[in-house]
Amino acid sequence: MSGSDVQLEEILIHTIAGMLDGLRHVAVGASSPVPGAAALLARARSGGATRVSVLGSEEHNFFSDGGKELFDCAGQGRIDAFFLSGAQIDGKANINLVSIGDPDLPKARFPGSFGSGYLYYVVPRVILFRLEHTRRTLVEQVDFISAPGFSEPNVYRPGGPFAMITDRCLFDVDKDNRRFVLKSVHPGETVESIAENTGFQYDVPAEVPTTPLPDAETLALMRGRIATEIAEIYPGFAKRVFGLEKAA
Amino acid sequence: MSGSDVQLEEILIHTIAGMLDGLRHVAVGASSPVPGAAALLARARSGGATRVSVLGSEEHNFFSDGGKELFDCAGQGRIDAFFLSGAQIDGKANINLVSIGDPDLPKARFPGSFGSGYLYYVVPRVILFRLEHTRRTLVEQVDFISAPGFSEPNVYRPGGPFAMITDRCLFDVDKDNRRFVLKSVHPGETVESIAENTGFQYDVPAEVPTTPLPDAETLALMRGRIATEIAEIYPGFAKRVFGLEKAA
Amino acid sequence: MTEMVTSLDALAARVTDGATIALPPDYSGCANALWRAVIRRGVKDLHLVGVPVFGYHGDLLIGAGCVKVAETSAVTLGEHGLAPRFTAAVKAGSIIVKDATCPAIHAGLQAAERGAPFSVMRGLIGSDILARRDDWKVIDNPFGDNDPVVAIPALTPDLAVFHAAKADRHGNVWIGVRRELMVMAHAARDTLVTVEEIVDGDLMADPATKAGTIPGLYVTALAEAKEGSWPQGLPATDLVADQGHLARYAEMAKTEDGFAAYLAEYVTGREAAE
Amino acid sequence: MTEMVTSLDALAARVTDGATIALPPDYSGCANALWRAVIRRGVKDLHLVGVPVFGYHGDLLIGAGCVKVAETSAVTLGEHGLAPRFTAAVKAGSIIVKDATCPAIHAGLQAAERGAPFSVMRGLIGSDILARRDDWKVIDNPFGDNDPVVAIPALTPDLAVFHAAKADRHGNVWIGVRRELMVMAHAARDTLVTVEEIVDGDLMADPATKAGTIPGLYVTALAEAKEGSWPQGLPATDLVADQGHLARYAEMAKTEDGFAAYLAEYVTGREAAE
Repeated sequence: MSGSDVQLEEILIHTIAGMLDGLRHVAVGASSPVPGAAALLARARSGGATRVSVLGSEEHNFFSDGGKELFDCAGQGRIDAFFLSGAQIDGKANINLVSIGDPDLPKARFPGSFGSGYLYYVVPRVILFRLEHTRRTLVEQVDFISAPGFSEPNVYRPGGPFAMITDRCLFDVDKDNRRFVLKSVHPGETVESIAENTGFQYDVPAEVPTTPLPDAETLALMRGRIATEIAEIYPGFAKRVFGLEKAA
Repeated sequence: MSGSDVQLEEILIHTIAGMLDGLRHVAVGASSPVPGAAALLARARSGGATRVSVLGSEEHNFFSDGGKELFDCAGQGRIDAFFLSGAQIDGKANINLVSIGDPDLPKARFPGSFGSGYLYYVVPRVILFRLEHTRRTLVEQVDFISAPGFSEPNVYRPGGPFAMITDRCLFDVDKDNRRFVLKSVHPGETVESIAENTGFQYDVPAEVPTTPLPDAETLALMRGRIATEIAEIYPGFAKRVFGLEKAA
Repeated sequence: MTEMVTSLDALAARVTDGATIALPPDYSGCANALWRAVIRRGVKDLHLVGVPVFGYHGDLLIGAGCVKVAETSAVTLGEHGLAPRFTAAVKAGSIIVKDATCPAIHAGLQAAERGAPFSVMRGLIGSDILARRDDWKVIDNPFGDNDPVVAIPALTPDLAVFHAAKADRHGNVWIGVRRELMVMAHAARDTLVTVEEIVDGDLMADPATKAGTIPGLYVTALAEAKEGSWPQGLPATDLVADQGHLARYAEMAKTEDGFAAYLAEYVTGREAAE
Repeated sequence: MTEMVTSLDALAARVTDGATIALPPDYSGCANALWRAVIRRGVKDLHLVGVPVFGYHGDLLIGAGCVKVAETSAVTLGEHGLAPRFTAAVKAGSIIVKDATCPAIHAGLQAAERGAPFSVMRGLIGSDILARRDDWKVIDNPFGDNDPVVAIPALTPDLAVFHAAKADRHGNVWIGVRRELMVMAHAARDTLVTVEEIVDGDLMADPATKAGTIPGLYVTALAEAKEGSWPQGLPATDLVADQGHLARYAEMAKTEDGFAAYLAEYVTGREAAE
């Protein structure tokens, strides 16, 4: 990996946090250390104005009405950003969290759609996040639509895909043309390497910059306060990326 | 009043309790001391098998999910009997808790329908209870239907009127013909005095007995344990009817 | 984040003309000190929503000329009888009443809480409540056969306003079993709360307290107001309703002059004290 | 009244073949000791409903051949990865999966809780979740204009089954903020609960405890089961998940033989201990 001693995770956290700055409330699902760290970074930079709910965390969970509250809260318009992934994601931003092949006799079966069949429709900024960027995961057409990327004009849909970030690049979303647009490539990647590893068609502008690295101040914040905060939720991640042991 | 030293309230409590015996769960609304005492009597006789929820009571309230729970509980089929009244009640068992005259510029306005627009439909045994039995209250046609006595066959209606008890008599409900049927007259009343004071048509069987008085055992239970229990909720009522002061 | 305000007037300033406001019943937590400040401001055209009924505070607001619409399942002073200013206003045709039945109010709020366009409910068919609500509709149950059911649109108040026992500095508000207050706060765009006491620490930190706490996420602004529900009581506290005062209100409010005297004595005249 | 039973087997006897059963997720209160007793009984054809997902206990029941239908938004062992017996059963076509999305499960349970025939919800349109659920329907929002919305029928489980920290002898069960357990109990016809401890007194008497308590009214039968959620933890207690054991489960359950060995060691072989 290039970019001196900056790690890929730090670039991702920095890039995602840039999409969260100024929001009132960011929710992060289970098993999402990078989005979680990005949300905590955005909160730190907001001086506390950005609220972060990390599902599965006792310390960062502001809910008291049971399992339904996250979805209610999103339906009320009180969640500005959320993260979704997919075993497959296709060029229409459809996501598949269910199965490969015939769903009744699948070749592979994943846990299931969780809340995606709702949250993808109602959260204004859904950031797609996939750390395996290959032709196996980013496909022409998903085998099962857990939630579609776009909807007919008469379907209530205040939410939808805002961007997709992978281990190789960042895509913007062109809502009018319902296509991904290559926004930047992470250090070490090229426009060509992205094309090689992507199974769907997308737009490529004339100029595709390299994804910016966090500046020294951001890195310091990330490796200090954010590392400590994320260690409470994801100690393994904090140790691996930031070399931090959770305090006993 | 006839019937030696038995009071009207005691006859009413005894009569109502007879309609509650064997039920699993009886709910009683606010400001309903006689139905409340009847429910507590049925509970005492059930050995605790009958559950009683008295709204507005801290001691006899088994709910923990806010104002909606009573209605949810009834909708789930978990409430077997409830009590409703009306400023007017008509011969079709329609009840009016809203107004007299044009509802937009009424001659009289009452508090409103409360939960009647739902509970009357879903609670199997709704006992109508009206302590003023006159042509002013028991009318040909109510001015405002808070809830109808009967519904079209395709309308979901597991509940409805089971009986009506007043200060003068007890009516049964003939569901097939959608009419009240005079069941018994309280001591001091006659078939004729009921006719004189009732504004709607109803059926009168060849034999109309006097409403039975509670036996000595029931009276003792009522004046002892039930009086004490009801005094926690309605101290004024317990004092007036049973001569009981609430313990400090 | 929840704004912590230090005066009732600052909180009252957020109650603007024409707002739709969810109100708890008398036995839940009524923000009466706040309502007195609102009346002193001279707010107009409020649309009150009783959850599912309201009492003294709504009657006071109606009498003071602050109310255009009363949407509720009932208005009552409980053992003190009919709500006199409500009754007078209805008979004079000076307010619009949208009569409801309790679970319909809850159904509308729950639809708003869920972000659903409407809830359906049983009951109501054949009633004049339904006949007079052109904002409710009868639809076919798609899972039934000729099975009509009433659709109640999401009820999204501009404001939920109530009084509670305690809050912390994060804006978390403890309401115990009075869950209708939580549904109100979830459903409303903004929520204004007065509390007996703002406590140190975090009400969400202890699992027992958390179970009865509305997260600050839903609380727009918060002020301390000692005995803020007076003359009503407050559940799960030592504050009980001042029945003598409520009886006096019921008596004085029977006439317009008597109500004016009540306002002068207990509302406009109380300004310095609150 | 709530029946207080003294053995898990007596409680397990109430779980009958073909029952539809609402299950909490791993992080809520899983009645795992009870499920082991149910597996020992050899119950068949259960219809599991994840509220809104399920994990270890559902996978165990599927592996043991107790399950016909899995209706859920997901099945996962969390950090231990895919649920191996669920995955194998789906690939073998030996269970029917009714895929959902979390708020649809909540919507169905809330309809049942409210006694409403269905709830409507946003989302879902255009998904294969919806395309494959012929028990859900798209209807027109009567308050909109060409505005489709999904109707989810009331989901009324035969049983809600979970483990909680404590209960009293009136059958009241304290669940704290795990309100999905309350919705499950309200929605289900019957509710079976195991608890760490049956306490003296009345959990409904203290307003703080009452706020997190399911009234006995909804609790059909109750038994004490110490560490009854093992190998899962239990919220608001000191019991944390036995991650070592769960990792061992995830490993052993990858193959049918390994799962059989797991059952023999930890389920059928545990009978004497429970």
